[in-house]
Amino acid sequence: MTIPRYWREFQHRYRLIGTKCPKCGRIYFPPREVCPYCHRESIGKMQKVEIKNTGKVYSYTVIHQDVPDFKFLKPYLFIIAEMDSGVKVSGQLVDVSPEDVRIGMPVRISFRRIREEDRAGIIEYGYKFIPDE
Amino acid sequence: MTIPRYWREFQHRYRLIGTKCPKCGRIYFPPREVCPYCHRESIGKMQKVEIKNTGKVYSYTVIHQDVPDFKFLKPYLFIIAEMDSGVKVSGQLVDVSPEDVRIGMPVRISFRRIREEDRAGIIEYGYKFIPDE
Amino acid sequence: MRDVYIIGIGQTKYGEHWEKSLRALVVEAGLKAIEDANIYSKEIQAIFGGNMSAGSTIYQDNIGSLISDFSGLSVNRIPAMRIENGSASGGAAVHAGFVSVASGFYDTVLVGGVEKLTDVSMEDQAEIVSGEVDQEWELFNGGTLAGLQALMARRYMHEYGAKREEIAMLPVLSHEHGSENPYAHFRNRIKVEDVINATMVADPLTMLDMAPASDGAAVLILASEEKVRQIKPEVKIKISGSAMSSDFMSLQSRENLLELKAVRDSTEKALKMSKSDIKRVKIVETHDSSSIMGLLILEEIGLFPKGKAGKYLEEGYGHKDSRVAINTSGGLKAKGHPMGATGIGQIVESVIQLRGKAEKRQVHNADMALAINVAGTGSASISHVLEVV
Amino acid sequence: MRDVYIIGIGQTKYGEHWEKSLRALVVEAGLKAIEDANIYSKEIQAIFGGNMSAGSTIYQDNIGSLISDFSGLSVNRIPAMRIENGSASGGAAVHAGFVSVASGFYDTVLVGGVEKLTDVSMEDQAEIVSGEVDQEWELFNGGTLAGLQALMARRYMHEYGAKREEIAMLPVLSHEHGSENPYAHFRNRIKVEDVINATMVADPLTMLDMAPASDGAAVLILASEEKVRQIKPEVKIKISGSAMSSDFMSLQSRENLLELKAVRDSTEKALKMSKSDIKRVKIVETHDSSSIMGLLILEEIGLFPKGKAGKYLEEGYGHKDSRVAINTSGGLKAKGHPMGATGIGQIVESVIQLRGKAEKRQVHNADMALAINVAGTGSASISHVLEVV
Ligand SMILES: [Zn+2]
Ligand SMILES: [Zn+2]
Repeated sequence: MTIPRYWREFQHRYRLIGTKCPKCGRIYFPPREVCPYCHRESIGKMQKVEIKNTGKVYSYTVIHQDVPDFKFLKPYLFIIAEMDSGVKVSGQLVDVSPEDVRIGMPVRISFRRIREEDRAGIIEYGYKFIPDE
Repeated sequence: MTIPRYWREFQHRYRLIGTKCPKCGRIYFPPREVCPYCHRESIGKMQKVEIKNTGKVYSYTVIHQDVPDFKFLKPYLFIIAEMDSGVKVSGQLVDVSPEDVRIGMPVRISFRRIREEDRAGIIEYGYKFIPDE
Repeated sequence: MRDVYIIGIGQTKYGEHWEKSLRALVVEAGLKAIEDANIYSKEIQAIFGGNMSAGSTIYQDNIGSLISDFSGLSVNRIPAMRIENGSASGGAAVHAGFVSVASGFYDTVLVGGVEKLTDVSMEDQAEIVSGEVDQEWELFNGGTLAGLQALMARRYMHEYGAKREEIAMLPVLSHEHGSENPYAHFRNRIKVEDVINATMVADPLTMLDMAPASDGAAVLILASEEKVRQIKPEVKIKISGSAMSSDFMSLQSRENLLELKAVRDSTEKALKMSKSDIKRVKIVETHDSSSIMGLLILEEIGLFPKGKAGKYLEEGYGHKDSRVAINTSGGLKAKGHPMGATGIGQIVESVIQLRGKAEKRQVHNADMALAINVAGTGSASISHVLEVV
Repeated sequence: MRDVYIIGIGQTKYGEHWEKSLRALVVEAGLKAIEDANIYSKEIQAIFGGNMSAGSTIYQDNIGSLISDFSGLSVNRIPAMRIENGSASGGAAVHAGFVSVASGFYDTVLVGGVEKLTDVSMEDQAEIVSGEVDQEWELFNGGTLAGLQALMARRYMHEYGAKREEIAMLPVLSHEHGSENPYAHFRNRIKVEDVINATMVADPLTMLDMAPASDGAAVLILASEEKVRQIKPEVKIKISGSAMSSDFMSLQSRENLLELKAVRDSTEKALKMSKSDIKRVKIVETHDSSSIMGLLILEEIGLFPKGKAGKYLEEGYGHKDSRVAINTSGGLKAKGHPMGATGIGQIVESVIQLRGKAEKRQVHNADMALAINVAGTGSASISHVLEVV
């Protein structure tokens, strides 16, 4: 990932910033400029919201692929969590061994290194899940 | 350029192999599986032909761009030549300084190194033009 | 709206074509289709080219021009556009071609799809194949296409109590059919244990749950009623339904991981257009980019109850001699998955079946087929209904 | 065939948008266009997205789904396909949208193009921009897009005896008009000497002959007659001609380097469709990816004699107050060249002019415009004729 691309979403990734539609109250992560359900009534009115960092495992997998940017992590746990604020968020789960992961397990979000060094030579940080007990 | 891509066209590049339509006699370089003018009558009948390596400069330029694969050559002469066998061929012109190049100048094709080392780490060879006098 | 027919088909073998370039593959399939249609190149009025990844694999864009030029068609000055919708690029190109003929704009068009993956390393392939998921919010965090589909598989087992063995039934079936398809990437038969015990890709999915990265091309010639009357094909095959739908791009954005809303919508619309319903369909090509995707699609279109597709396959449904034949081509799993060609190849297989030319894998009384081509984890879906008329 | 109208336009400023992603750009332009059309999102029945290089710049494919999703339209399940034809991706998307409405398939569609180039280094940009020339037989040997266009320029000077200064006239004109366009990448005026003395790119073409690599997006809402009757726009603007043509991909394959057969063909067809001719056109947007391309197009469409375009510009032709106004937007040179958006942005400018809203760059009595969008060195061309009716 190139530097502009990385920094652009840094805030959203670092503080887990999503958006909320003032019309219907739906929360979105990743952030959206427009609510798909209220559309015209939401344009220019979407509000930034910080997503509460706790949730539960909704589904999980252990990825064994040789993808260039993630080889150094291989194998790694990847999950979708249902956050307490209602949205789903996908990301890596760390600090736990695969056999201890269960659907429904409480997790929270933490800021971590995502990859060693990518094609542009930068070390990238973002959110990862950790067990929350 | 990856190794399969490079080797696949190696023969065509090394020996300047084009194709000839047996119906209308047109010669094509790069090679074609079908003659655009005779189409159905040429399918499966196109013949390989070696393009004679002599021709004349049809147009020329000196490229100063910072393109990753060609930076080490910068600036380099690039031409389209009208070959004696009728086809036009584009490629680099070497062994001459830009101020001595003229439209109509006789050139011939020679096998040379095209780039230092590309993204896949291979040194690639192909044809280049040289003055023919 | 006018009726649209398929008057020509052509395809390369799917697989690893080290010796052939992207352009060579699409030209090979294209010339076969033109010959099969028995038309002259001048009769073709437009080209719709399906391709996903040439920009990333060989740095080549402007693929429409490439196809037109090397198929020997650019001297006719016809429009040639590339359509890209990830793994559903081929189906989308067919839909675009269908719209252009159905609406009376053109009488004869060429729809050609191609993908060339063996020009890059296996590692790069895994990343390129994941080009259709959200790069910022899925792949950035390590969510590959296979990983995301594995999340669907795990949730499927959790919600429905489906067994791992049931999920493995689709690759087994696809390989059984694929073993009889000379154009298939893989022609070996496999067993449920083979699937489960193969190298893990993304738990619970193994190498044998996943469609391979294949090189290959597939081409159709579409024509209007008027054109078909001139051509007089032996078997008249009509595209009686064509529809395309979309859904949220990333899996996390969807309320229910196991609901493929785009698939349901495009299939309902295509069946409605063809004035038919799923019960009348004899042949289904499902998009088994992974076993779980293939199964979820079969359930979403109403062929099997939710969570039960694998069980039904265990009972023999889906076999070419059963009430509904699934993936007679071998599916994406065994026939292969050259993304830009995949959705077109599904229709090539359907035409072969409807023409009664599928030899050992021929379905009896094949008169209606349904092909479903999907992007990513379900962000886009294209459904086509084909009938002998 | 039904009439097709433009009821909404939207665009971002073109330029370097470090802080905005590809999706943010296209959503910004898309929402503007929907507001401008004064319709609800549910009224949009299909999306045609133009984009050239997202696969190479941000590894993102499946761009149709991306646009649909983040514009908030995927819950409507509408088809959303990406059209790619290199620098002509935008024009091709408009043509695809036109066909879908003209033919009666849809009543209201969104055509949106976007490119995001500043996410990669300048060096990588030069290579990515060259993605539309033949990678095996042009770029492999060092033939970049700029280099190939320089070969056309040199031959132009040789065959016609045109002076270097004449070629430089088009960038000068584009910058003059662009200086009045708030959406333009560059708003400075330049002189002939500036062009000639700028950093050499590919002799004889300098940095100021070449269009910049810009970020940007442009969106149109197309609608049928029926829809327009509901909307009742202040000024009714019709796409009275739309055509797309192709030519050999690589320059070496063409008999004559100075003949743009695709451009001539698409323009003749579009004008014929609009029952008009070049003499009636008041505004022309030419595809000046380089000065020479822009000039060759103006000659090919019959606006100026071969080899004389620069001379005519020297005499004042092309200025907004002359008989025919050229590149009132600033053209690709000054307005900018975000490839997927370029062809759509040309039409956005035409609509602004036809609506009489171009302020300081307004052309008097603007009632008909022609926009020409070209791929590479001429491998594909799309021409659109727009009229106030
Ligand atoms: Zn809302
Ligand atoms: Zn011939």
